[in-house]
Amino acid sequence: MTNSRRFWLAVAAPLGALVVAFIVTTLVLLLTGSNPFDAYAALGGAFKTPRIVVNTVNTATTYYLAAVAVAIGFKMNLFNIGVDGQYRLAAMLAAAFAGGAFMSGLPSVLRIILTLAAAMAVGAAWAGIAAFLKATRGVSEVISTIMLNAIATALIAYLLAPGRLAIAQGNNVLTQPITEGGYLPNIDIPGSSSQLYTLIFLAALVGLGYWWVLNRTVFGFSIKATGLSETSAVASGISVKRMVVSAMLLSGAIAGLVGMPELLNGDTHAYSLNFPAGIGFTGIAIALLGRNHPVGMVFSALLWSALDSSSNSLQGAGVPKELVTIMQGVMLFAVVIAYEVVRRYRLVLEQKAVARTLAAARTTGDPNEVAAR
Amino acid sequence: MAHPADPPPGDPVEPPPVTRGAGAPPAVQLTGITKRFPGVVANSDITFTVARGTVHALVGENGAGKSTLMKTLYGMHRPDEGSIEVDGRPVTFHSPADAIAAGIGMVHQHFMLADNLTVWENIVLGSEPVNGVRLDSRSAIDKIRALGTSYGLTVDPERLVESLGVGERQRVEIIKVLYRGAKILILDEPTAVLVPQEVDELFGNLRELKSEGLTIIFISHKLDEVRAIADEITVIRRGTTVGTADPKAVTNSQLAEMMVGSELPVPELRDSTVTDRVVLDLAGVTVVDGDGRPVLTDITAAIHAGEVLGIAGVEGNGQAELVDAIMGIRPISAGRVELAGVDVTKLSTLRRREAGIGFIPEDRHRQGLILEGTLWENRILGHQTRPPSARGFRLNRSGARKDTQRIVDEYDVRTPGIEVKANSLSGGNQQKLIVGREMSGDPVLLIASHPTRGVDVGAQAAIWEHLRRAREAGLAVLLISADLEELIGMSDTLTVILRGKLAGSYDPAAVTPEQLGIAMTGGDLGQVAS
Amino acid sequence: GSDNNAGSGTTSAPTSAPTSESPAATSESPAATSESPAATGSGAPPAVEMTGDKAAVKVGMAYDVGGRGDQSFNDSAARGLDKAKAAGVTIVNEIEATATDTDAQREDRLRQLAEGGANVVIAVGFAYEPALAKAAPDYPDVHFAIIDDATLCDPAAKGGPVKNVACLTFAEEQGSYLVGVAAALKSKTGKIGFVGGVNTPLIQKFQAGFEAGVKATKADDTVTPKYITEPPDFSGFNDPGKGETIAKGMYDGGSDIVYAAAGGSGAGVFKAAKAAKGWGIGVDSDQYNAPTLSAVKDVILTSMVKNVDVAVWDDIAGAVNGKPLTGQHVYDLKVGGVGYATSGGFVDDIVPQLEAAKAKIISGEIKVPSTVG
Amino acid sequence: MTMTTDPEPLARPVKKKARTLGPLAWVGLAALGLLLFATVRQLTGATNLTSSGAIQAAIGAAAPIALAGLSGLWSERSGVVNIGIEGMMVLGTFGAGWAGYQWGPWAGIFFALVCGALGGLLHAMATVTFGVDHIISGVAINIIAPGFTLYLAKLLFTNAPGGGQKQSPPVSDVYRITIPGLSNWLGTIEDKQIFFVSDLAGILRGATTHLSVFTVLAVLLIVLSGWVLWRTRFGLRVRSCGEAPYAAESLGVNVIKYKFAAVTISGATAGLAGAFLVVGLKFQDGQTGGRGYIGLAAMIFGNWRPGGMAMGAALFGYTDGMQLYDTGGAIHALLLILAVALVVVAILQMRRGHYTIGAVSLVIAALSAIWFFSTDDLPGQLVTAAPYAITLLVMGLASQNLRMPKADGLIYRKGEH
Ligand SMILES: Nc1ncnc2c1ncn2[C@@H]1O[C@H](COP(=O)(O)OP(=O)(O)OP(=O)(O)O)[C@@H](O)[C@H]1O
Ligand SMILES: Nc1ncnc2c1ncn2[C@@H]1O[C@H](COP(=O)(O)OP(=O)(O)OP(=O)(O)O)[C@@H](O)[C@H]1O
Ligand SMILES: [Mg+2]
Ligand SMILES: [Mg+2]
Repeated sequence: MTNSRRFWLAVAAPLGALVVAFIVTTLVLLLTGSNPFDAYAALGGAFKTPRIVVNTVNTATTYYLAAVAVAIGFKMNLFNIGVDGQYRLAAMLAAAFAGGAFMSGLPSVLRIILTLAAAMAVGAAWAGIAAFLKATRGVSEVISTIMLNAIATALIAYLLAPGRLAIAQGNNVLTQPITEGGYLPNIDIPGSSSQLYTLIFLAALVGLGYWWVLNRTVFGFSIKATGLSETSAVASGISVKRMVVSAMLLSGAIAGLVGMPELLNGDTHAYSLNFPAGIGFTGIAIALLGRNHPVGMVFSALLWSALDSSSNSLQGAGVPKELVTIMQGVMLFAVVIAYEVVRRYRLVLEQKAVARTLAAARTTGDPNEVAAR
Repeated sequence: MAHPADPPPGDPVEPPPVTRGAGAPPAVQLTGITKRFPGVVANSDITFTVARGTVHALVGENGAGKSTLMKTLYGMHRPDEGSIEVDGRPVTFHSPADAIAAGIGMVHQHFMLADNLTVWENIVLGSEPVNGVRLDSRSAIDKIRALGTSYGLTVDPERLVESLGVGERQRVEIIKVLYRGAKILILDEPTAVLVPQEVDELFGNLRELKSEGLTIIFISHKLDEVRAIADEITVIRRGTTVGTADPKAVTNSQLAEMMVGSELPVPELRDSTVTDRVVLDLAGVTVVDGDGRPVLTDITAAIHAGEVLGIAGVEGNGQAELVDAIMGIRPISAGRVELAGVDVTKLSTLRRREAGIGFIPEDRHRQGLILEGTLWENRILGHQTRPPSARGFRLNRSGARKDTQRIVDEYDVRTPGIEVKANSLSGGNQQKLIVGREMSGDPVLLIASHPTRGVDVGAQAAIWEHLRRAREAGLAVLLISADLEELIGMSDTLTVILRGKLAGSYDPAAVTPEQLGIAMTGGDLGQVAS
Repeated sequence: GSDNNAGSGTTSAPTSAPTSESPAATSESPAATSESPAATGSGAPPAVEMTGDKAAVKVGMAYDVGGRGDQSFNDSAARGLDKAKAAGVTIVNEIEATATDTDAQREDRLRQLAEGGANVVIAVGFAYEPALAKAAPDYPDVHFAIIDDATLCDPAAKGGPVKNVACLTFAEEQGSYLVGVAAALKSKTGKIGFVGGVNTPLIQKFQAGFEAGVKATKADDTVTPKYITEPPDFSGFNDPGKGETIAKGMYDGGSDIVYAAAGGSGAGVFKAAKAAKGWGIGVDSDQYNAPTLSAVKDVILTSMVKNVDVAVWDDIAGAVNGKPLTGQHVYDLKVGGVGYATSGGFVDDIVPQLEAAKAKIISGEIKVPSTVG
Repeated sequence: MTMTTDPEPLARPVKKKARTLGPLAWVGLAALGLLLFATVRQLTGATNLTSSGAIQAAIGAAAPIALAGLSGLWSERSGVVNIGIEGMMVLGTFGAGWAGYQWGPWAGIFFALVCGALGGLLHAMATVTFGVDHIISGVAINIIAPGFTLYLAKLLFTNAPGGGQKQSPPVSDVYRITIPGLSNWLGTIEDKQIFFVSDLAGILRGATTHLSVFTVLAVLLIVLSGWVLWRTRFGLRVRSCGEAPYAAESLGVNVIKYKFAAVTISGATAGLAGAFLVVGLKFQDGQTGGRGYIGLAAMIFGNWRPGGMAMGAALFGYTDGMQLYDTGGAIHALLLILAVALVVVAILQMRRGHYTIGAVSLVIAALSAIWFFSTDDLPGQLVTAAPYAITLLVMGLASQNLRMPKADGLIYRKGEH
């Protein structure tokens, strides 16, 4: 195959996906009686506003972290549905910890690092329960993490009460807000009332680390190998149990970071009833949409949060907000289907290529050699 | 060892005269079949004729395209070009269902069984007997038992397939075909996993089937077998037919010539290189299964540097457990494993591999490869912590790629390149890759479990040669094989494993395959014991 | 849901003309809708008339999670908006929230409304507090209002109260106190139940007032409180099935009256009440007249009415009349912001006691607790 | 989706110990269990441990979960992982609400079936026809279904009499069975609070009073599914698609056809699960509240078998139903039961030589005992977690030798083998 064709095949899938999604969405819009042009105008118009672009990027930061947390599990066939509970519990306890009086004495950098570390520790610990149960008792992590999500909710509800780890403020309850120096500054963006979250760099670091670990380290290789063939992995000296535990802990630790941008870069600097929930499940969708690939997930996270941020504008154009979620679901379908179609087309191409070289093959009498070129 | 020319023992029936051309149309007529896979032309313009009521052997080196051709005949995929005729009628198969309807049955090279279903469920699947809507398990089981007794293919229909040994699975596969009353049988390397007695049984059955007018297409890399059972032989090479041969006239070496253009390899060792340095020392090794029943009892054995210890045994007598115990894949309940004087009983599989154990597993798909991985990723497998695959905790991808290329060249792995996925290689070529991998990083002990199973003569020669060289260089080898000639030829010492115990050792120079076969099945022949 | 207006229409009836109140009368209640604000609560100032230039006022509304159709305060707010619309005020836009919302997304919602041409922006729910705190100052000539939160109008707040924000809060505990009195008077077993939708401080206010009302009336009556879910699991407001199970448990346990402060789950409570031949008490609007509950209306003893619609109306009217509300406005019994419904006539016989209690609360003689415990 | 849940993957497949107890043994076990509950009930006075009302609540809570689990069973037995049960349930709730309020509960149930089946069909098309990753498709369905139904709800219910933007008009209930004489008689016994006898009466009464025919239907459906999957040609072929699709293909089984059938049935069953929440009440946006996931968990809990799945659903349903229904200290009393049960587990495990597990159980037993005796009730927030915590605990202590269908979750491509 020529390089240009390679390139086109590479971009065909995403492009095709967008086209399909566009068509389906348009159909849905028409069916639901809202005017597609207004809708797309609103959609496009939204991103003329710098504020909305910034919000999109900020939300994407959170989503990306959640996606990576999920992807680590997927890479070895572990389905960590528990990212949701892990990040909420982590954010809540880390917030309470960071809001503690003793903190204000410490230097700012240390406070941030301690907070992040606490969050990762909590996330890892909560995921660790599932890991432990799987490694020692063979309990499916799908069940345990579903259960642990609910348990985390109850635990948070119990702890997030005045007299325990929270204070009341009007109709809200929140952990003791983090004081000056305990949270992070943001980056001013000209023309935007919202600022860019500094933890975006952490997310990039996590992404880079994820890619590097998976593709460049023995540990990452072992994870991928276990995911592809557990029996072969065992025969080649990879301890599956250890892999399960470490992958799950890692996933949980990253999950612990999910709430940090909102906590350390957001406005409230506390975990309250208003703290965004359900991002763990969004993370699953985004990881899948980005095919667990470090770069792919960057795009899927951006796409997802762009749709989220445009929700307000779309409602402005009279499009009911549930259409946004429908679009996201359709997008998910469209992308994977487009990829499958391209995959099949590529096979056909390869076979054609072989056929063409057949003549040459006859002369040398070795198709394998020819095909090798 | 048995001379190639001798007809194998227990062969009273004279094959009936082959009905060629005259009047009766051939049972199978493949014309100009071409089948391409991404990166490979598996069959190009193959023409292949099988007369009714004959056993027709199909031979060729690994990757020659035998399985592909048969899958085409069985309707598992459509040929890109060419036509199929059955009993003179042109047919197009859209699925195996069509082929089955046309009276064709196939036993695949790799088992096609559902582990978690019972034997009878596996057999009746697709043509189940029912009364009303309910499965009629009774009649199914009875029919299977009947088939079993009439063809000597005994296996308990009510057991779960996952609890069967390879030999039994093979039988289930054959019963599957017979159950459907196929008139044309395709057997893709059915004997690769059988011991001589089982092979003789099988051949007995085949002759019986033939005498009932069935047509059999038989694929094997064991040329003696081929010449013993076949009425006609077709040789294919690199996807095309190079000619047919008369088994009466042709010799093994001539066949080999046609297949690979090289001499027929003979498994034999040169003068002994056995030293007195013990490399592997097993003392009272005992392994129990999930229910606490012993599957390996008090195994005591030693392998010296430069020595090949051959273990003969009927499938499922503890070979797998022994290997697992040495590799540290499953815990041992008693005993000690020492490698080069170091007690490794407590060490993990990884540590043992690092200490110099190479491992050629019996089931390459299950334990040897990541089928979804590229060749170079498969090269790393088992060596992930060692150069050239790793630098400390980091992978050395370029190093791995380079070394993979070396293996592909040295071991003549037929592949479009090292970036292709392992599952697009033919069985034999996958095996060569594994052997190459396990030989690299100079191990002190090699556990070779059926190293040449399903491997063509050319590759066999290569693999044996590599074993010899390594042995001369002081490698200790534990050789487990169902191919008794290989076992006898390649071992310095021979022991038989029976029901999890080592049942006496034999002198490879003196023992014959038949005697060994008897010993393996529990018969007593103390006289040849050394 | 325009015919939902029926709710607030009747709330006033008992106070304005208690004796004349009868089931017959309520059946025409929809007719009363149009002047309903005027009729709210005795002691309430006559409903603000719109005298100014209606065309000059453009309203934008940001709902809380649940939005229109939540059978709770979002719906109630929507009623207020619909009335204003009926009165000729322009509605620029209405935007709903989602569970995964971040403060940034809520803020964006408010900004979009302001930038979309609204000069009156109403934020429904305390969740908007941080968002509003950031957004409001940037739009000095837009008038904002927030329901259920007072922090922004707290003079003690750093930087003082935000000038262009009105905080409209409700004394849910006072209304709940009254229905508590009614429950105690009507209960034969002396056992009374409270079903909260989701365990948040806001719903706890209902519980606190209700318990106080019961205890004050019959000291040895007992109230069994129970919540369906814990935040952030808000399904407790939409799970009539669980509502029914809980209520059934209470009735089987001897309770004969259950107060359902559980949004959509209330339907399940009333179903259980009907099955157990007990009473249920509705919430937020006069649920006796809620079309969705017509099948069980005859077991709805009364409802604790929270006139969010009145607050919304007042806010818009104020703007129309050129004197927009600012600072905190507590909608309590005194101003008829909360109250009890008499539709169905089931409490007619105890209206005097209820009115007495009401008077005491208004006079300050009774202090109703707003927190549990 | 996780591919192996076997703690030691390489263990040579050994014939599983025949854990099939005879009917008598089961009765014996049940009696012992009841004895334990009766004792604790006596000690703590937490009547709801065995009261008829609690049992009814438990049944009500368990039924939809069991149906969701059954949905998972059908699809995963054919080799298609179905994480989209939740979404298909949502579709079911809508169908039930829409048809239910107009033409009665049975019409609702039928349309729930249809809507669910459509969801299943979509899943089948994506996973089987297009070879999409099963989890992706399931997740996508979980995202689309609520949005779609909510949209339709606004369209169809807002102006329907008694409807709203997020809920349908009420749907009447199906017939409820009460065996008159028996029920009352058992009732009188139950009220007597006689040790063991009243407990037994309570349970029996719970199961024979106000019992929805829909529940009966659900139970029958589970039994029927088991029979179809393990005793009929259709079932064998479905299972073969989940275990070894290429083997099935090589025997001429039309794998795609059977996968489609099974996944569609799975969707229909999920739809029924949704209908269960609607019948007698109404469609309400967000009504399913994660029951689909719990159903999936119950199915895995039951090792991909109907019986085990039903047990898992029952366990969860009992604790959840009671947690909701109870206003006394039943959940608190459950701590004591837990402690005793754990001690028994510990003894059994130790006798089998698993000392660590035994020790762990003992520790947890001690903790829950301490917790029980040092408090006289549990904070409400934690009570809501009881069903989840107990399920998790049981999973952890029951030795798990899960065996999912071998080709479950693997993408099947015709002729590519
Ligand atoms: N987080 C990241 N940040 C920056 N660049 C990245 C990141 N992840 C991937 N890349 C770039 O994208 C390329 C493709 O990523 P990928 O993980 O596929 O590497 P790869 O070399 O293809 O590994 P493999 O062969 O295992 O797929 C990488 O080679 C790397 O250059
Ligand atoms: N599904 C497939 N996709 C791509 N290539 C394939 C596929 N199946 C077979 N091949 C290629 O086709 C060629 C013939 O394979 P085939 O299995 O027919 O060889 P064979 O004669 O059966 O070899 P062996 O004796 O080892 O079984 C090989 O080069 C193999 O790599
Ligand atoms: Mg890559
Ligand atoms: Mg082959």
